[in-house]
Amino acid sequence: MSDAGHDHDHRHEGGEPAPIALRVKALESLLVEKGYVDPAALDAIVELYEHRVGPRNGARVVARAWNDPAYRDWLLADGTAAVHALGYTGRQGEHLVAVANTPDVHNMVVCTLCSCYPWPVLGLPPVWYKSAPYRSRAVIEPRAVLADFGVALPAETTIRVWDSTAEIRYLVIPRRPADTDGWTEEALADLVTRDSMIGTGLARAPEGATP
Amino acid sequence: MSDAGHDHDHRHEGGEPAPIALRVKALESLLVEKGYVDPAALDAIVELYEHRVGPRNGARVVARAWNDPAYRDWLLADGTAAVHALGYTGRQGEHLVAVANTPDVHNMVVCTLCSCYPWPVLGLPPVWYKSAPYRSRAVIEPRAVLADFGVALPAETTIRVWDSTAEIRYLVIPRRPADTDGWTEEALADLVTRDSMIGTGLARAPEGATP
Amino acid sequence: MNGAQDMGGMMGFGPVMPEDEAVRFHAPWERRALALTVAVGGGGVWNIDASRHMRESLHPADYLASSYYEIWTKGLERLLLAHGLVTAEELAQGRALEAPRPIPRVLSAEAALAAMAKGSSYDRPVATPARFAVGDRLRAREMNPRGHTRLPRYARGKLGTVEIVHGGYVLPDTHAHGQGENPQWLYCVRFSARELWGPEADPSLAVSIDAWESYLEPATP
Amino acid sequence: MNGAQDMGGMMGFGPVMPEDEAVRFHAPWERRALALTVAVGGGGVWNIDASRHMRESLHPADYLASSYYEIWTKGLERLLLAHGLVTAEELAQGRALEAPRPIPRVLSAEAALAAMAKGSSYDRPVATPARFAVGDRLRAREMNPRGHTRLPRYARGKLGTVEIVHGGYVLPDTHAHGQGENPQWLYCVRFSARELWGPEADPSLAVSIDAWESYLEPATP
Repeated sequence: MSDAGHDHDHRHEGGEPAPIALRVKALESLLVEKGYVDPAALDAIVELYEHRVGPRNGARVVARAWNDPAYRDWLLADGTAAVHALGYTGRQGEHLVAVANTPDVHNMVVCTLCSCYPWPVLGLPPVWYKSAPYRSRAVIEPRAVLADFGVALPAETTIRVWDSTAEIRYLVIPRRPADTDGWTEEALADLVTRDSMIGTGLARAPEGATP
Repeated sequence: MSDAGHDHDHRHEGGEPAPIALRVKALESLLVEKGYVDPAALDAIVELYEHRVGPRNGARVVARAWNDPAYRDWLLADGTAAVHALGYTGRQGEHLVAVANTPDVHNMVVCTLCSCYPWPVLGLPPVWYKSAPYRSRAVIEPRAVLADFGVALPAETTIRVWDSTAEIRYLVIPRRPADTDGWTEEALADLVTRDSMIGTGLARAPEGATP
Repeated sequence: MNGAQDMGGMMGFGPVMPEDEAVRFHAPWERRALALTVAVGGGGVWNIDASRHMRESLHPADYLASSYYEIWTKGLERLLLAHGLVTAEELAQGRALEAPRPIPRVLSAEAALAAMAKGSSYDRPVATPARFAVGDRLRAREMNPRGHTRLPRYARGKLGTVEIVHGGYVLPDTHAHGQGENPQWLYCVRFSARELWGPEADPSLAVSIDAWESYLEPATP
Repeated sequence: MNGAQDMGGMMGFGPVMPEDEAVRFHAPWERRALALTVAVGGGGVWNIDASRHMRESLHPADYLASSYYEIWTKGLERLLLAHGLVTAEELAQGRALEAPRPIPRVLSAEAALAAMAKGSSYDRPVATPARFAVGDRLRAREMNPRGHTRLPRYARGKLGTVEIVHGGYVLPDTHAHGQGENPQWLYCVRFSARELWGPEADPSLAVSIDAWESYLEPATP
């Protein structure tokens, strides 16, 4: 490791570190040539997380919880079982805890130490979730972080931040928007944003509704 | 401030930040042209700290303390007055405390928060003193830092680290080497290294002496 | 280790930049960095705790100047080097110069998808009963290990309350270093922000961490 | 602020690299960076605490990737910008595009040398008696101000013993922000390494900081 903190491992023309795109390309070529990875597996992994596993999964969990009190109770009592029962299993979702927002308590999830995030229900974490501003500030000034998302909560609302320091992954159940009585799960799921399940946002109000 | 943490203030050809040498040169030209600094003052400051103020000052303080018990007592009781009395006054040496190594206690000085250092007696701090490795490690693993300097102390020696968090500057009085009875102050001063007055080294043993 | 990864409570990084949830990647190389990290990790040469430790071992200036997929890439390169699977020269050239070493498995597309769908459970039975119960007051230990740990600095030495007893889980502190799974009871411990950050902190805020039993001691020892 | 400057106890930066004491500078620009910082600082537009705060306000990745004279240079540029003495365009071009603003003084060579030889004392009378005495046990407060402070994170919340009562000194926490000198009693407070770092720490180690009275509270409140 260098004294100045730069990364000197990879030099290309001019002695500068290789741009990351070239570096990753070289790494892939090397690992494929060495036989450590199968290119088809790489493509399959990309396709899976780019197109199939994403926050719409979590939205369906939340919508179910909004519409089905028994499911909601189960989800809060045993998040792992209740989420897996809907088919959302897999890497980074082996152990799940769901936490529900109420009029008094707003939940927010962070991983200050790295990028832990419930992939099977939310997909890959957004870049800001893994960034220093979010990781550093969520545990000390979450209201200022919420302001960056345009969210302002009453001063008397308890903010409950969950730092994912182990293999437990947390899913926020946002509050159900008003004026959605009788909505189907599918319609409700459209109101559930990714950010609302991290706790940096709220569920969307129905169009035309007063927020 | 940028998200990626790079410094984007100064662009030159190609959009890269200007190398620091060019940046300082541009800064000097600008400030001189604006009349905020007198180039003669810049030269005088450089000359002062490159050639006149340095660790030989501190070495003479230490040598005096080794040879003159009354001075040593004064130095330990009122470091500021005793050092200023030898003519070593000025910036970053306004408030001085001297701490003496003994067979039982080894002192070491750091500034974890920036680069505080007793200029009038030691000159400008060495680059390692201002570096992250020293600042981070001196307060948690000083023996490992000492090992980087080739210094090993008995396990039972107390290590006493002084973190210069205020305007008080600390000067270590190293232990007087054996076999120097009757030496002049001038001869003794030659045994006093800069590092021994920071506490990352010991005073030199006389040539030919068993260490 | 007290590396750059342990950033809870740090200041000076600027605002959080929200982003539309439809965005998955910002450049094609990010797709490949993800897939390589996951696929090689699935090869079974190292575990997830070892890979986290390698990432946090990056020089702090490098860690903080890198995007997270860059951190993954640099961590992956270092793991490959540390395990002798590639050489620095091979990385620089992007082609094989030596014969490969055997690794436990190379995932096919089908196997990769199966592994992703299955995941890897980290819960393990623990023979001894849990030392703490929900509602117990306890203190996170002051500890500063040079190796991997998941106890963030901001919680060390602080008084909290057990909120959830999760069960037994693999201990990252040993698992990251090839010293075994050593499962321990894992607790969700809640702290008031005033306990963590002092009397000026937001009085409406509470923060929890998940902490293994050896990270914790009774509030009054 | 909990910026990158507060690095006591961090890990991952590598070894310390000793250097011969005859070395003063590593490049010509370092001489000029030193002289500019000192000379412009002598102009009286800002004080030393404000300049320290500007340096620690650099983005942490930038701070940690910069040498100390680079940090000084970047801090100086920002101070000049913040006080309206230069514009970003002027810095980029390295020449004046607008008329200068008046500053309290421009040091001649003679005045600079006189200022260096004199220094600036920071001790000030404090009207109230010192709250603590040598030997008193006390606790450094848990505090995480967004502005400048000189209480390092590693000492916060920790129990220590007063070793020296230095006298009254200008308080950097307000002085850095143009909120006055507010002199307070300043103490040298000694902590055992075990108190700071936990039971695994070197039992032979003690660390002290200099702490203003408002950083401290009695051991048992």
